Amino acid sequence: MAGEMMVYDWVDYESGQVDRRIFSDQDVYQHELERIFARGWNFICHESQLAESGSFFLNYIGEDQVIAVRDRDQQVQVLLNSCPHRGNTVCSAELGRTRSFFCSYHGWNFDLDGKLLAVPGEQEYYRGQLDKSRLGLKTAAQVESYKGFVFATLDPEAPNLTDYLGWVGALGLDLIAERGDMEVVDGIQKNRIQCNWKLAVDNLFDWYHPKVSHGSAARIGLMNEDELRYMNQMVILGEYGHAIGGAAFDEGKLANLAERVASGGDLDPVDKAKVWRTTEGAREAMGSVGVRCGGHPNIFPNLWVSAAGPPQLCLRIPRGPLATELWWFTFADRHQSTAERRTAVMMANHIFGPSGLLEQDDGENWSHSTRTSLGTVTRRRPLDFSMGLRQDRITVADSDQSYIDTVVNEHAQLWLYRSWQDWMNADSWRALIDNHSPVPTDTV
Amino acid sequence: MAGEMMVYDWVDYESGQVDRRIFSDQDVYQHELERIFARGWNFICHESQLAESGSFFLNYIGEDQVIAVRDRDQQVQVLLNSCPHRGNTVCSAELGRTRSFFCSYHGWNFDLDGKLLAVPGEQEYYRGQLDKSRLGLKTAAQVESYKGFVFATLDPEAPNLTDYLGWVGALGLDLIAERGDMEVVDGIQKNRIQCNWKLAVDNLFDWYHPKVSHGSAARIGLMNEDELRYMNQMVILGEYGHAIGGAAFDEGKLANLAERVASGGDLDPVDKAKVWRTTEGAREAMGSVGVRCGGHPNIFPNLWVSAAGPPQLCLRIPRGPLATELWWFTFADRHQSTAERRTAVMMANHIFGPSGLLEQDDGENWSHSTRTSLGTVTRRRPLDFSMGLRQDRITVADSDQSYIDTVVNEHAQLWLYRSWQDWMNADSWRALIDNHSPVPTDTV
Amino acid sequence: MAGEMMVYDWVDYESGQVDRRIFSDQDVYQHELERIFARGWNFICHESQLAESGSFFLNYIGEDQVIAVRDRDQQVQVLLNSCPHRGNTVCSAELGRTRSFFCSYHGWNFDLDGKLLAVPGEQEYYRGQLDKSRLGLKTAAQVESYKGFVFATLDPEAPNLTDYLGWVGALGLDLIAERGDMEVVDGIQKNRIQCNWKLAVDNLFDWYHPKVSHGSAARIGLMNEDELRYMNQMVILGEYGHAIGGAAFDEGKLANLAERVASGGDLDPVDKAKVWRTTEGAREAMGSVGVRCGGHPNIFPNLWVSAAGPPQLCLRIPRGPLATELWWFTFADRHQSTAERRTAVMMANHIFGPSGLLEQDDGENWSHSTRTSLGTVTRRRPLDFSMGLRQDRITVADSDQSYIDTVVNEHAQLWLYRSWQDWMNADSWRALIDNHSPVPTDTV
Amino acid sequence: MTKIADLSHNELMLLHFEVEQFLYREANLLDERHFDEWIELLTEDIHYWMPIRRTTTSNQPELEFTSIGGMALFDDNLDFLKMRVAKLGASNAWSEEPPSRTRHSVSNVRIVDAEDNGRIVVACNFQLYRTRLESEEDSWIGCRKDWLERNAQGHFKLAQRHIFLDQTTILSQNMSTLF
Amino acid sequence: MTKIADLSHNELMLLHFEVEQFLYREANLLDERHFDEWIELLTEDIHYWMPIRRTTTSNQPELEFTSIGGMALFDDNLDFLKMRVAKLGASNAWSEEPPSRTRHSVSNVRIVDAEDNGRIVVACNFQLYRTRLESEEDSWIGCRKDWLERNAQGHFKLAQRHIFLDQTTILSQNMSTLF
Amino acid sequence: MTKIADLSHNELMLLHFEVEQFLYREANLLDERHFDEWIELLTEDIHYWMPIRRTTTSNQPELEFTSIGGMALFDDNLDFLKMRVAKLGASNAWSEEPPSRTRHSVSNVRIVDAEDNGRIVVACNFQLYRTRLESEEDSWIGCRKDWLERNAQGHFKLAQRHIFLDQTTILSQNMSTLF
Ligand code: FES
Ligand code: FES
Ligand code: FES
Ligand SMILES: [Fe+3]
Ligand SMILES: [Fe+3]
Ligand SMILES: [Fe+3]
Repeated sequence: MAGEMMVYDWVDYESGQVDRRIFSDQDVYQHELERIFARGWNFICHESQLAESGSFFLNYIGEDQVIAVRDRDQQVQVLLNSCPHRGNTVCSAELGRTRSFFCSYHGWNFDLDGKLLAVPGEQEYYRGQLDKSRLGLKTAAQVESYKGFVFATLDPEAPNLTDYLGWVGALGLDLIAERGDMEVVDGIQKNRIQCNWKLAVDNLFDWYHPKVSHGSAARIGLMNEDELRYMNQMVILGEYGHAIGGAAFDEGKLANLAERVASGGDLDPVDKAKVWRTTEGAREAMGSVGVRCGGHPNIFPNLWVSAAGPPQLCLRIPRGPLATELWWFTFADRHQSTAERRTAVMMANHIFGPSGLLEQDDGENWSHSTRTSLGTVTRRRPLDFSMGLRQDRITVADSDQSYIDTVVNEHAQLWLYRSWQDWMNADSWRALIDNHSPVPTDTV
Repeated sequence: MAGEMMVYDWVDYESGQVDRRIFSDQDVYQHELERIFARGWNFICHESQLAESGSFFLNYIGEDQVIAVRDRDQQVQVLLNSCPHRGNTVCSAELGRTRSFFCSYHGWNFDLDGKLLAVPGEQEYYRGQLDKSRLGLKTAAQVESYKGFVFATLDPEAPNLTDYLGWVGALGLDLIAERGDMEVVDGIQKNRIQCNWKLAVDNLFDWYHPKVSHGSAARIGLMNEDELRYMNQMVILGEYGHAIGGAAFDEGKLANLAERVASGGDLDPVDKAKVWRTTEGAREAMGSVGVRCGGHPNIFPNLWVSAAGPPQLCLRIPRGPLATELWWFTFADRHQSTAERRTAVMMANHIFGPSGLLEQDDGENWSHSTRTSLGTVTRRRPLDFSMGLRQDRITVADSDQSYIDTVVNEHAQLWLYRSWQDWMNADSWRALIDNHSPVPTDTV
Repeated sequence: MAGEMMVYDWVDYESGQVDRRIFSDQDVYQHELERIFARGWNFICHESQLAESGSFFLNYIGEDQVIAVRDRDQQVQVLLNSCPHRGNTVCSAELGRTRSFFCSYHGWNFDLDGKLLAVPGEQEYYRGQLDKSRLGLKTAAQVESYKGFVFATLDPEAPNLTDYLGWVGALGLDLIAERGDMEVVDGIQKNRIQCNWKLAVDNLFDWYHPKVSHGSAARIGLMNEDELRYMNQMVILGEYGHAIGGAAFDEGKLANLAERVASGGDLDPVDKAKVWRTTEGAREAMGSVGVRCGGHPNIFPNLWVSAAGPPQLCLRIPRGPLATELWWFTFADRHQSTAERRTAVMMANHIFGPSGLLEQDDGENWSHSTRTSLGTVTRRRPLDFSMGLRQDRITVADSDQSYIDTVVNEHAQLWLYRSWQDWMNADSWRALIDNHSPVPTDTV
Repeated sequence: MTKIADLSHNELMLLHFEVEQFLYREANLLDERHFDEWIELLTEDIHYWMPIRRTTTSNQPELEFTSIGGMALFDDNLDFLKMRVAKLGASNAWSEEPPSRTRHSVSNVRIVDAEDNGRIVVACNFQLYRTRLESEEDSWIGCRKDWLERNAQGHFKLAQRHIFLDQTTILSQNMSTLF
Repeated sequence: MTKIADLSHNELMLLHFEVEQFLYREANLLDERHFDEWIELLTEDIHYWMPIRRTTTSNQPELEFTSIGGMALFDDNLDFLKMRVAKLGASNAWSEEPPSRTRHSVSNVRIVDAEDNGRIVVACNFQLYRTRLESEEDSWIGCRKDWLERNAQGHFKLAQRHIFLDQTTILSQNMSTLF
Repeated sequence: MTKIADLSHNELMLLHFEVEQFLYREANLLDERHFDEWIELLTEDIHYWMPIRRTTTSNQPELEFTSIGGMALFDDNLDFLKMRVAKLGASNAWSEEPPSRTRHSVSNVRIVDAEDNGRIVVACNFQLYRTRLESEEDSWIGCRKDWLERNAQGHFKLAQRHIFLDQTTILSQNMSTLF
């Protein structure tokens, strides 16, 4: 593949410029599939989606379709959805429950852990010569769950999930996990946008666009104009490209809230939604920086943790260089009252997803940005990510967590592309571990 | 083209493994068009489709559209459907009758044998300088008919049709030709499947899939469960990739049938359908092995002779690496009674074709197998063709015809891919003749 | 890109043969975008379409979308329609009037000349560090208007428009401009044809096809059979690929017409339509050859001046190697009577455009010619452009204008492809200027 | 049009309303996969036929469609239709497992004739949209001619259906649904 | 709506039925390529018009359509329509040789007005599907406004048709058919 | 079907005509972007709902649609619908600036029930075609169930709408329009 040999020098993080070709080039895309999606840890599903043994859910790792399934030992397995015989898929429903995976072509039957159970004519036709043990469904190289969030990697050399996430990725997930006994609400919204996946990821850190892109939401009273200024921003950069950007809560206000909770004073909904941050558990899990963090994490490469409103995850699945699927997973606390859950669900239904009053207006911007990168002359000029560049300092909290207190900025976006380039230039996990950019420690 | 230089080593016939990339790679496909379709003998039509001078039928050789037409001398011509002037097509109807081929762009008019007859303004505009003799429609390099089946090759260096078919290809066609005075029944079923053409060809040898793929046909009583065990299989491998696989009839039963025919005993339909095999003519044409052969031949690369039920041909026309068109040609004996023909036609209408009660269920398996071969990691694992590998012996009959008596197996499929690789690695007919795999003579 | 290194030798102008691959090859197409469209002068719009400051019209230069807009100083600006921040488009309406170009993603606002006017949070978020002067919309390297026809080039090294057009390109435009005080009639017809753009351009010089392609128009009495013989043809070849081909008016007849006009004799519509050619102004602007010229000019690469009927321009916009958009601009004299204009508009509406009684029948020929060039073997045979080759002499008029008096021919088409090859083989304007084919001076 | 002609405008309109509603209900049974109920709407001697269509020159229109008794895409009597329905109900008919999502829309309904045997001949346009799995889409468009007759209870039954698809080469992997 | 308002529900329904059947028959004549019969349905002063549509900002709706008398995709009087029909019948109109296969489907039919000159104004949605040769497909969708009037025999004639296509750039090689 | 059953054929036909015309007028208000008038057609307690559809095996049909109160693509009361309409009217709702061109076509209309509260339950198929900018096209196909009731003046109001889209993964950039 053309991409193989080249060294990518398309992200200039000194000047904050990113070459546009990375948003539409076919070779770059093939390269991303090989070096990022086939190598990294990818979000697959939440354990609550796999209630019992046999429960399954279909997802993708790049363009490889995988089945997440709870096996007989209650372990979650992640299997490539392709029969080793002629390559047919063995699961076509996007979710459900099954006793095994039966291939509709010749009837090879696979156990929930992928093992090849039965082969028609094993004696009659194969004369007992078929080594079934080598012909199970290919399983992901590693599968791990962090507080119920299931991830998988197809690369056996990948570090374990904990090392991969680091404290930043973990914090990202804690922003949902620490709210209670969380489960996925039935119903994943899925839609396809004609944009490059990176522009969708870039956007999740983007607190600059709401005021304009979502101006109509303010006009119809769904949001409050001033809310959209976002002057108190906290950015956290993590190893391998994870990052968090968005609102920061005030230490004092949280302390004060804790007191009011202790003294049993009654709270307005906005406060209520923050109470969990004042618990011991939360502080222990997330540290002093974590509890203050109200922003948007991205678990590299493509998992947005939308923790500002009702807790949701948005997975961005690449469909070629010019298309991306958005899959919305919505979470709720099992112990929440029906009324509370209903309110949260209503909000989730109306904010994001293809008909969401906010998200409606995002896709077209991304698709135009993607399309213009095909222009022969237009693409010669890089995009600009200089907002706040070299303006901000890293703070290291007593918790040893380092972060940036600032205003709306493009630090996280630039970090995303810089890390992306590290991945693209590494020909193995070894190389990536050795050569990836260190998290900045002084200024950004 | 990227493919040009490479040597293909994607079929490992020792272990029976086939690399998945050959089912979706764009360069491999371009290479197939050059080295297989533009070089081999391709089925074009049956002479009965060209009743009289001027009768024509459109078909494809790879992606080159060709016109089959009976010329004034009653010869069948195969012409590239493209005007030498600006390239326009000169025939748009898929069948019919015409006096000449008139180009709708500037009115060049071509005779039924492709000769350029008339050019508007030949004197006025071309001032008599146009050498019409060099500007006819390009004709196929060679056109030959075997018992009414018209084939053409675009490569002048190709051996003649007889040498190309060898006894195996010839036997394949005899399975229809020897049944009587055969003609095509009006109406070619055509539909497009999102699969690689080779997976469709592979499937025709596949007596392993019916029991599962077509299980519903059994359930609704269209077939008999036990029929689908296929324990008596005969496989015949031919030079250049031709092969036959499927049921074998019992020598004794045929003899017994011959006697009953002689003694004028009355026969059930199943027997009736076999009578032709007991004739002298059949035995002479097809030999002792041929008359016993009840399987599915493939004339390399893409012509399935479906001789088990009503005699049909299924041509698999490539439409890019990810799509294939299936064209069904149905045959009947001119001397058959109306009732017999009606029965055969009804059966043909209900078994195969896009709405056929059997074929309905094939396409999706093939398209899934094709799509999974695009998966970055999924495609790294080869497909398995080890059924019966090294388990069977070649028998050579007194008729000198060699065959394999066995059960359901994958010999013919593996031979298909092995021969395919020979074709892909040969840069000329000379090279192919010198280097193609010899037909196995001992074990397979 | 594969194309970069190669030297194109696909046009043999000695024998008049053109390799078919240039009509469908993806690399050739990418190369055309770089070396022809991104380098040449492209027609953008007519000044009358931009009535007042803020009036805009969207168009394309190859695959780069551009905004033509009249700025506050009444200058016509040509801007790449892509925001330098994240690449979003800043204008989505195809025509209209605006005060500025507002980016819907983050609200950067650009002045009508492309300057970046305002950036939300310039102080708050960018801390005053954003150099707005370097972040305007990219403007075309050069923009010039010839008698109201606006052209732009994206290459700063391109010669000025006058040198680019030379007398032949200028004459082409004069055939509309000199008719009066011309303006565009509201309503650009746009449709997409599945053909390579060059085949559409080739066709505009093609006076050979009407008799056949548009035979039905004659049959229904829209044209007169004999009209379609076109025996008096004049061909003019211009530097860089411009050319004119078609009818030539008789010197004497024009003189005689002039007299009748002078003596105030009344004229039939056909004569009326020629009167402008008899004026001093016309003769001065167009020279003795120009006033006689009744043919079809093409301003290289893709602007057809259709001056035979009602004055129209047809721009052929490439949409990949296999598709082209046709945009019809219709012109009228501001001082024409309503009745005269209505007649001209009716004629324009019924001759060309997707539903035009003539043009209906062109697209399919072009798309077939394009599709056949994909045939593996079909494409090996070049197309023929030998009509009149080496049969005609160049005449040089007293006005120093050189032309060819002849019958229907393919001189202009061959010149188009020959010049196209010059462009494709030049890696800079310098190289093109030094190495392009000289306009023939003796015979063709 | 013997009987039809005798109908008053209002009677004709009523008949048309009844016919349209019958066709809509029938379409709905297919979309809801109530195939057994659908079978109930057919006469014992139903003939359900879709010929093969070909691209031909305007001077050879007789070649456009294959004729009855020849090759076809559908050429079903009640037994074959019952087989198709049984198949659609079987969980191992893989082209329909998971089931297709279909939408049968009927438009331009016209009563074109009434035959002496009491059958009403109805013409309409149809669009059959099918989507499967994640994003497979098929759209089959054409016209239909249906012969309706009333049973003892006066309810309509479908006695004959001729389906004329506008496509020649079928651009779908299969035709596993009913039209 | 002068006259319309005076109609009883039942009369209105009858009129609507008659109008719908007229539009269906008319569509069918085009699909069956009975162009000469189709021409018979037009008045002498028919105006058949499809303006050019443009993408415009919501604050400049006046720019969306070109206006009558200006550039258009169809702007035909009876003579032009007869030419089109003659062309469709000519075997050398190459965009229709082999003939296109078309399907005119009309839906959402509404009687919106009755003019003092006795013309009924009918609005509807249309979908014109065309397929050609092996696998070319076009789909033209939009709405229409038709003016119907009755001739001496009381039969409807089409007096005016305004066709509003939803596409701006026409994504077809040509528009060689009638709408 | 209490009330419906009691209706004479003719009454049923009249009711059906009235219902169909209401649905056509309603569709037209959306296509003409007369959103405020459209809002007038809704009851105070309107529920406008589109569940998420999933590809499931034939033995787990209960998983095909999400249920009321759960995740959905539309789950609107009057307030939310007013917000959508306000947004469609706002010049800074970028997914609709320039405005989409939509075409709501309704077919196979069937009155399936009349509830004791006097609501009529109507089923139909729909095709919502949208085109935007130069050449973006979306086609949303499915079926709908509408609950209509009469207001004091006897005019229909839409009290409930359930929209069942045939697609599972939405192949569009957004759903910025109403169904
Ligand atoms: S492909 Fe799965 S069993 Fe053969
Ligand atoms: S292209 Fe055939 S005559 Fe010109
Ligand atoms: S993309 Fe234009 S302002 Fe950000
Ligand atoms: Fe947003
Ligand atoms: Fe099969
Ligand atoms: Fe022409």
